[in-house]
Amino acid sequence: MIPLSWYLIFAALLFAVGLYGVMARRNSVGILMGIELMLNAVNVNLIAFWRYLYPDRLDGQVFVAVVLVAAAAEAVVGLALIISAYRRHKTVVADEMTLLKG
Amino acid sequence: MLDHWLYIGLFFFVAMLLPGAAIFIASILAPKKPNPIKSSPYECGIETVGESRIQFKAQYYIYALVFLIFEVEAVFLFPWAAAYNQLTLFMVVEGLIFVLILVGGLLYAWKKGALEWR
Amino acid sequence: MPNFWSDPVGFLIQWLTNLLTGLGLSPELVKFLLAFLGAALLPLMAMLFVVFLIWYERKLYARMQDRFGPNRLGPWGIFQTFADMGKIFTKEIITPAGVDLIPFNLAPILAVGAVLLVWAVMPLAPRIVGVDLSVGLIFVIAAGGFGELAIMLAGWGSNNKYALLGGFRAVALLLSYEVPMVIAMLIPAMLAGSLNLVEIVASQDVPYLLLAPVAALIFFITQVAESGRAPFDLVEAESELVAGYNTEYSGLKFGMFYVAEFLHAFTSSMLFVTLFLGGYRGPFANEFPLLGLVYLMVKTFIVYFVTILFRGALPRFRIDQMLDLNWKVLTPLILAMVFVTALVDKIVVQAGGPLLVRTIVLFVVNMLIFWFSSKLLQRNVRPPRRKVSVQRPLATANVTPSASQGQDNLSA
Amino acid sequence: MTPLQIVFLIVTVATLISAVMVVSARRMLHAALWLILSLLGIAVLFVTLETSFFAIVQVMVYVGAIAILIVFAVMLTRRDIQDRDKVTNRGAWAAALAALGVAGGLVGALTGWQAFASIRPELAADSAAEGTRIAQLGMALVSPDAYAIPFEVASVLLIGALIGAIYVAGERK
Repeated sequence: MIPLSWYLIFAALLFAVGLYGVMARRNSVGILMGIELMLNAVNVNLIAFWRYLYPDRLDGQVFVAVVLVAAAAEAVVGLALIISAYRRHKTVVADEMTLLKG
Repeated sequence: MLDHWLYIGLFFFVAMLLPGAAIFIASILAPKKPNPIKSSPYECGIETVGESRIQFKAQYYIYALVFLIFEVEAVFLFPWAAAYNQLTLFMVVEGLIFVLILVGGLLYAWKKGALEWR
Repeated sequence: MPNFWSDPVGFLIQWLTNLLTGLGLSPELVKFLLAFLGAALLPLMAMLFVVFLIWYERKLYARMQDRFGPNRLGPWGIFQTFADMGKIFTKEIITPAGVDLIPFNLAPILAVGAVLLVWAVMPLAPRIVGVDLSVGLIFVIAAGGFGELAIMLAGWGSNNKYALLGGFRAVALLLSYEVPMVIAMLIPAMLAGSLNLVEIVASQDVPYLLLAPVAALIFFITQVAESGRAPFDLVEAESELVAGYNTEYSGLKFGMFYVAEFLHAFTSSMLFVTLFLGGYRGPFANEFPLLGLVYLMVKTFIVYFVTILFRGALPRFRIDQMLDLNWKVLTPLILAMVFVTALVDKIVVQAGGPLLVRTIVLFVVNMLIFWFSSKLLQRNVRPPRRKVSVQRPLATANVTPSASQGQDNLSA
Repeated sequence: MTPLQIVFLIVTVATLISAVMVVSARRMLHAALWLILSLLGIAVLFVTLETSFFAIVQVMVYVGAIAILIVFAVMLTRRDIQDRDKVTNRGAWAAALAALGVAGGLVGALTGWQAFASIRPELAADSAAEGTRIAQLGMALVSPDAYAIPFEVASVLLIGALIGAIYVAGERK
């Protein structure tokens, strides 16, 4: 049987990889992919906690479903923003979107 | 339950293996005589112009977006459907309100012209 | 030991287990081997079945076009497909310059694999099912996602404008039609109160075609569209897009897309039968599962026949028409059906109506909605094109050519 | 080692490798394909956690929809930096350090926790059947004394995302 720790360590590593992607990627679509990885790490944790610690309660599952909605909303709006920004500035590099700097 | 998934995993493996093996056998049987003209990208018989991986309009993205929203909605509705026989009328209505809110989104997209093919 | 006639698969499993453990293998290993055997047999049979399907469809399609179809090899040309197989296996597989190798080679495999996966959860007969998965219904949807992925990989990997354009269109189309398909699947799940395909079949004392005819119709249309057949074969509209996403594929790699298309059409007919026509159910099917298999096949072939009639009778839609049909007709209609079915069924059940009353009420309500929506459609449909009142003069040889007369003719 | 543990290790290693490829692949489309692979790996992990519903949902939503959306977005915004430029920005080293710090910190903090090494309990008899569990979830989502409010809020969030995205991405004349 797999102990809970394996899942938690895996999720922590996946989260770290996603975090690296978010911080280091230049392409904003790549940043979004990093965020997806992080959200998935969270989901693995939530399901693992549900299964190991509170198997008779539904909170964990509902939480995962809500994270799913958040991930979907984030992807939809984030990518729409990137496409819109690309159409105006012809770039998807996050560092080059300097609209707020003036 | 893990037995079920063992079966599905093996099934997935075989389902990928069968066409893969067929293609592998064919690639052994088939002749191989490549030449530059033959392996140039097809463009109605004339020479290839420009880069092949061209760019697309945003309309495709909008369809995918509406699809994604409805897919996530369906994910919530499937457990609701599975529990349908045990639900009271009030709970059924609550699930339908969930749908109704999203119908509003569909109507918005419609009115905004986002569903037109341009 | 189970009886062969009442539980053939159980009988075979028991027999093989006894045989293999008799040979001194450990029970775990035997279980694994049997699972592998089952997992290998079902897709293998499905693949071989395609050989027959291609012949059947070509023959039928030819009859609709007043031709004979394949008629040389063997009786009624039944071995034609084997000859074609022999040909396609020895065709050169061209890999064009600049392809993205992994997506390009993965796509045909994934296309077939995605369709085959559906067979893993399909109840073929009582007690004959690949795996009795509790989420079989959404497993089918998830497997369909791999098919879309395959098309996208093919379009991207090919390094060809037409392939990429075709792949994009195809994916946009498949995604769009997946919306009403998924929502139509909700209705059988709701009526059965389960996501398990086996339970959905088992609960169909009345075929759900009678309880939800509109949903069945919509599901049928979306399935035809998902399998990319005419009239929805924009996926490879050869008049516009050369051949769509599989332009650059040759030899057996193209053949795999071909196989995937035929298998998908058949599999989706089977899914339709499972969800709406009671699957394997029929008289004495429960006592003799093999009879159930026969019922399933007969029903599936009837539905498949109808899809071929569709293919033979209707011209291809334009892409804007297809997307309009999906987003402006099918999706609102199926959402309305979910509403009405959920509410009416709950009210009737809470009022204590028996199955017969439920069936009649739901059927009548469905028909009313269908009638109402068709009236609505007729009102909003584009008016028929105005006829040109004056007949155009035909070009005749004896008319003296003069500039003014020519202009008169044109303006008339 | 039980077979399940071996499967777990193979899948996690594959998932992590593809996750690393997601953040380091030069071409965005390849990154998207690696993302699909790692999402599939997570679906397998959900299977090992005995929730086929969420495994399937993972494939359906992430692979079938979000990944395809990302691929569409990649294709709509290409021509840009895919092949020629650097993949990472100037702060990549700092980012790598931060990521390592987070991973180390999380694992370090978790090892001190008493439930860290807990063993999986058996499921209660009534919820052992997956079908019942899904029905319970569906019931809880709409029953007023459970999660009815989050359920409706989720739909409001979805419609908000839909309207916002259409407004932002729609082509203006």
